[in-house]
Amino acid sequence: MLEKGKISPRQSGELLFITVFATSILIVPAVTTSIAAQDAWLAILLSTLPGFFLLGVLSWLGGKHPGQTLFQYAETILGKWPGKLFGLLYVWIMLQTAATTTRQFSDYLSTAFMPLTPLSVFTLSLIFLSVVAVISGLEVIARMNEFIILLVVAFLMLVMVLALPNWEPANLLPVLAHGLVPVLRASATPAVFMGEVLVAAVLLPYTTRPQRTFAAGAAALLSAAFLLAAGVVAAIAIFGPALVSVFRFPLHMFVRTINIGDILTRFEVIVMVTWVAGVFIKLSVFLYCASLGLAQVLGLRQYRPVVFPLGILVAVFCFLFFENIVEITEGIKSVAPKVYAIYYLVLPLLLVIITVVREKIFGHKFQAKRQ
Amino acid sequence: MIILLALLLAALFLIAIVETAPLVRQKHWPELAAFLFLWGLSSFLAVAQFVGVNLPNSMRFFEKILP
Amino acid sequence: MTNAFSLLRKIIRPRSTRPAAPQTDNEAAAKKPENVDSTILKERLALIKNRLGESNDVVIREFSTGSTEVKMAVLFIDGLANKQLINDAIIKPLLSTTIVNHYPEKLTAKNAFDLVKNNIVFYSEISTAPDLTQALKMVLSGDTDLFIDGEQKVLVFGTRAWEKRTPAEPETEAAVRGSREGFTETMRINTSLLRRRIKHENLRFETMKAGRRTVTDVNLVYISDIVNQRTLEEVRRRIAAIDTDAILESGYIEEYIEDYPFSIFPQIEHTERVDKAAAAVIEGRILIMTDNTPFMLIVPTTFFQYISAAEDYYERPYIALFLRFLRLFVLNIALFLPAAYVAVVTFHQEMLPTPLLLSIAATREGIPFPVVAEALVMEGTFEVLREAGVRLPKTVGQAVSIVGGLVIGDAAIRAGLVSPAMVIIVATTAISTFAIPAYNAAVSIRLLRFPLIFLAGIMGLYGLICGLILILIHLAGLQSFGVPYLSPLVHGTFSDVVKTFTRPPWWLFVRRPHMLGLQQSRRQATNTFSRKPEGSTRELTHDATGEKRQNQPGGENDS
Amino acid sequence: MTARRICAVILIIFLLLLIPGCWDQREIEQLAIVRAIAVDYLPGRKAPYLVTMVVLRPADLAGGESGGGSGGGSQPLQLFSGVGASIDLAITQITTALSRRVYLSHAELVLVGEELARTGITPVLDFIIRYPEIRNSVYLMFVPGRAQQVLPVPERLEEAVVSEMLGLLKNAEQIPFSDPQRAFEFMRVLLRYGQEPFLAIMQATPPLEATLPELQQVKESAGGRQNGGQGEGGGQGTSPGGGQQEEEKVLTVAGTAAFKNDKLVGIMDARETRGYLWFTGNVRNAVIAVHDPGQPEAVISMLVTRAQTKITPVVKGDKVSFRVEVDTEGDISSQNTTTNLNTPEILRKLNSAIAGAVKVEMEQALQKMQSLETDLVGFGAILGRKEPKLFGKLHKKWPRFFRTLEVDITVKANIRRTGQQGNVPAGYH
Repeated sequence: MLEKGKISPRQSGELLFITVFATSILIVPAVTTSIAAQDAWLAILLSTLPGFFLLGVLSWLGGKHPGQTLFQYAETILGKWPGKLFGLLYVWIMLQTAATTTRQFSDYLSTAFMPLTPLSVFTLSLIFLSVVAVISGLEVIARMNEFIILLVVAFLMLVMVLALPNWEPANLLPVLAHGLVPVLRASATPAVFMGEVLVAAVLLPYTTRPQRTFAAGAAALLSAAFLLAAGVVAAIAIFGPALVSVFRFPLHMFVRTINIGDILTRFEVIVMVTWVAGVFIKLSVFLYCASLGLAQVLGLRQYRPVVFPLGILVAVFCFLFFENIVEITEGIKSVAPKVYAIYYLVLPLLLVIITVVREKIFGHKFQAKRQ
Repeated sequence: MIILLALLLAALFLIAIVETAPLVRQKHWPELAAFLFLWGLSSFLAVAQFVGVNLPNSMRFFEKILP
Repeated sequence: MTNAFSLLRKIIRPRSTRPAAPQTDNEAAAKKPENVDSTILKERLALIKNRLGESNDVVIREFSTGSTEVKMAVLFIDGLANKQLINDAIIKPLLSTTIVNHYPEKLTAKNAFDLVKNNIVFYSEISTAPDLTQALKMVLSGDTDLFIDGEQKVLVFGTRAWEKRTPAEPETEAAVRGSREGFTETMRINTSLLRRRIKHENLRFETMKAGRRTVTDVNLVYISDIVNQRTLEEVRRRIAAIDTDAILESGYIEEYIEDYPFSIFPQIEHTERVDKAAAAVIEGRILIMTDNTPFMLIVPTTFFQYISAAEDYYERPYIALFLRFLRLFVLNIALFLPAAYVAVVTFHQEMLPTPLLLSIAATREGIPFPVVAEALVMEGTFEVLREAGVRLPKTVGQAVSIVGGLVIGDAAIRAGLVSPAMVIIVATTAISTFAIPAYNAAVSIRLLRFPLIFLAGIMGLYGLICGLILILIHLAGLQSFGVPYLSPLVHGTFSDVVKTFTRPPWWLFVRRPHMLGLQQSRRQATNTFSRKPEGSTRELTHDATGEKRQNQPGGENDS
Repeated sequence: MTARRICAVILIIFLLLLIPGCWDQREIEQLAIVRAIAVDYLPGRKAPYLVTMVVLRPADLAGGESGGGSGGGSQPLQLFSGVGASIDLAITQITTALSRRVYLSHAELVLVGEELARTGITPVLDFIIRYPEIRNSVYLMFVPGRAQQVLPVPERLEEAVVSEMLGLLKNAEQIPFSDPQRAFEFMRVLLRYGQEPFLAIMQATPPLEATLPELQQVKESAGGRQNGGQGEGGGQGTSPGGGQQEEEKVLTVAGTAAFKNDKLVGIMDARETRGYLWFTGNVRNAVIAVHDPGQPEAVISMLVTRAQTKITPVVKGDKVSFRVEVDTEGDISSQNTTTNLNTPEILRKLNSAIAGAVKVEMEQALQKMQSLETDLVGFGAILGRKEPKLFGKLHKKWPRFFRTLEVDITVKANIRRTGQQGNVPAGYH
């Protein structure tokens, strides 16, 4: 086995949570609010549905192939070479997601805090940290995450509570003024992030009680969606939907409004710092999944050698994929949902269909022995 | 610019040295091959990106093929 | 003089048990083969003189006794053995004709050994060494050998009695409340101190030896029906694997057996306090006692043990809770404060409240160095001052702190070389460092401060968090004897977490730490808090009617 | 193995970071800490935006009183002005005359001049959102005339004029004559359909001593005496002294500048502002004076301690009207009459008198708003929340619709307490 460590279901749930939550809180509020206005929170809650679907599919497949990751059972189901191609597709999307994540966050840092610092400083340092973490193994990432998740969630909660005096709840009304259509349209973007529970396909076999992972993942997804929705609700209540969709990073603006007695104020930097930690975990998870997947596709005995090159690739993609911040946000609005729909919905469904067809029609048995 | 390029190359080679040494010691040849291939690819891309060569952007590709 | 020799002797002993061990010294290799098995006393004594050399603390007393004039010799090391006892209990009866001739059998060369052992000598602790080598080893530990001409076996008397320190209050881990006894350098005293506290039959002292030349006794102390056997096995394996010439302090052992030798964090806790060691043993940890040092090692160790002090368990739980959080806070201050100050003042001035910003800016006016340099220099200066103060005698040390802290600090501020704000920051950090109970953990933190200041100076809080993440990656990867270093926060159960960050009342301390994987986790019944009497508390002193019990004979309710 | 690897890589990262240096680093003592910005529009110029920044000199603050010296006011702050085709261009121009780096994170006040407000303050808002340093929680204030002019006004209670201004704002939030807006509050109203934004007015006005004719004489004689005491050349001394007195101004925060979209359309005075504030229920510490029902020549006043306003749209077919219900409570704060307040009927009468006064105030404010066609209260927004479909049809022409909007105001006043005094003792009169 490539990975000897084991994580608990709780840890894997926490990893899924941070994976979904870390960057979505940056990007999603503005994008969803620009389409669904004050109903953005509803769009976010709706967007968990594809996430649940994916999680269900992955758990089902994982249950059929205990001890195997997506990359391994793809080969079992599809055959050796198609399976490897399939695996490479997923390695690709994971690298792409890692690159997008890094770029989004670096752009945020650059826009809001250090406009003069070259972007490469942020991307390279983040990727470097992730590479070190990935080399240290899944257990280490999961343990770190137990600290970092506390930090991220606690600070977000704190910020939302402190901003309460600035709320104007009337901004959230009327509910569903324009019907359900804009809400559905707006839920496409958060769905891209909710679909990131895809990494459960890799974490599942390394969890101590795999059958519990669905519950943990579902809890993670739900809590991420609720927190995200709470963030959006807070932003809308403070700024009104029109202003939120104007902002590039509404949560950042939102933290800036906090002023309690001239003392509890000006802590957007601290919030930024906690987000760095969250994004670092997310990046590590994706880099880990990509590295492990690639190692499994190539049939290597250890995944460590591919981590560094993949890290460099992520750095290259960071600069290659996006010219500017507009491409990122517009891409996430229009192109990304379609691309990710293929990876998160179509391809997993394909695996399920082929499994069912082979089992029911050709009488294969996929109940593999536990490794 | 030249200094930065030199630094980049130095970093890339340092990574290569650090990673290959244990692989050679353990005689993990497939891993070594995979590493060298990936390392070559990513280093090439990184240097090309740094020098300013226009590389194909897969995002554009997605934008084209998707409705 | 002899005292000093004996101490040295006690520490450095030739190791001859391992014939297969590679001889590192050329003198040993140059020796010609000896007839170790010779039973002729003269030859033996010559051999001994040859082995031990002309050391003046080696005492050999030859005599012959009995009507058959059996030749004997007593060998001991002056200073390690109790001379008085040897005179009174060994030599005197052997030379006294009334005693020797009192027995019906005559003392001859043949029966001398048994007769001396069983009848003549007035001594409680007698053992038999099969050969000369063994006997010599025991002499070097302070025992006394009795050689009898023509006898292969050697009588060994346990006469170990060297100058020892009495248990004193440990200086490094002082506590307001709690036992004042600390370990000493003598293993036997230490074992007795522990045995006095834990009188259970399952307390084990398992002896191992380490160090080729020092042949240091290393005791593993544990309670056999609590300890995690796999951890114990691992500790045994690691100590047995130590192959070095000298173990002079437990720090040597610590470095030989810790999991990650290059880590900056101490992975094995040490203590001088007997009560703390006893608590660790009862909790299921393993105590590693090393001879000649009062510092005992405790394994496995987790990071958060460094925020607890022995006193937490003696004072009221609220105090302990408060102190633990205070220490946690102080730990963060000690690690981050200067770096955070540098980051905020050079990168994130928006974080400061305006009046504070203005006053810092005002004091920074005209300071020639950037804040990073100022911070690094000031922290460096502080480290120098601290080091100077530690090494000097106490009286001079105070002078150093006055000159360093007050004179230089004040002069530097007046001369406009450093800003007062920086002095405040450095002083706060310094004090915080001293508030961390464990010295070795505090040192790691002090070391980490510098790279963090550096990172903060380059990239502000972003750099600081990058540094923090690096530290966290390292910490999360660490293990101490199979227990993750960050336990129980990353690995343990909820109750472990609670027990680490608070100190529950003793009657709620139902289970031992889960993370250690012990044989028996329950330490008491679920709730032993039953001191509250049934009904009203007044009943203890008064009748139910409320009247004072006067007519009843006193004493019944006095409790 | 891992340790060696990590060491090597840390080395790389440090090298990478060290060579290019520190980019966003700025030493704290090299900052020009801007506390307030005044933005004006100079029409007819190519570079119309005039930006004046109030920069603090920390060295002076540290030195305490020694910082003074220039022009009577001992202020450790300096004014820097620049013009440009946009606000940031104007700031760029300022930097050419500045020995330090402009630092805007601690700006707490943006003053908008009248001319700029008339041409539209979007550029200011854009600057506030886009510029990374400036915060969206800065106070946005309107200044009649040129905004720059209020900056040199000498402070009176605080140590610097910006602190004085901020103090005024903080205080203004407690009294019902203006409602200082933070930038994000202004923007969220600006972007809301069916509501128009407003700003509080800050202006430099001559002090009361200068305006009241009776006081004028007293003041002059006092000034004359002072002059006589100070300088020997009385003839020379009087005329500059008189000139100074003409220039003497104090800062006030009162009144509201009403906007339509981002443009100024009119100004409501302090009284009208209070009338408007009744609509928002944001009236605290207001003192309402009414004629005593028993002795109409003198007044009794009530201190408002609580006010609650409920606005409900009434839709009848195509006709939209609004019902405004104000419920207020308060204590008697003064009485210049001898009426016995210990009778419930008197209190009832007083209640209705106060309610009437409030209603009149509100109606006047509403009339003013309607005449300006600017819906500061947000009737449209309220309608939009209740009847989104109907408002969807209306919102394009809402300002004109608002002009003739029917609003039914009912006020309920309740005097709960009469202060420490129950009744005026007969012996007083």
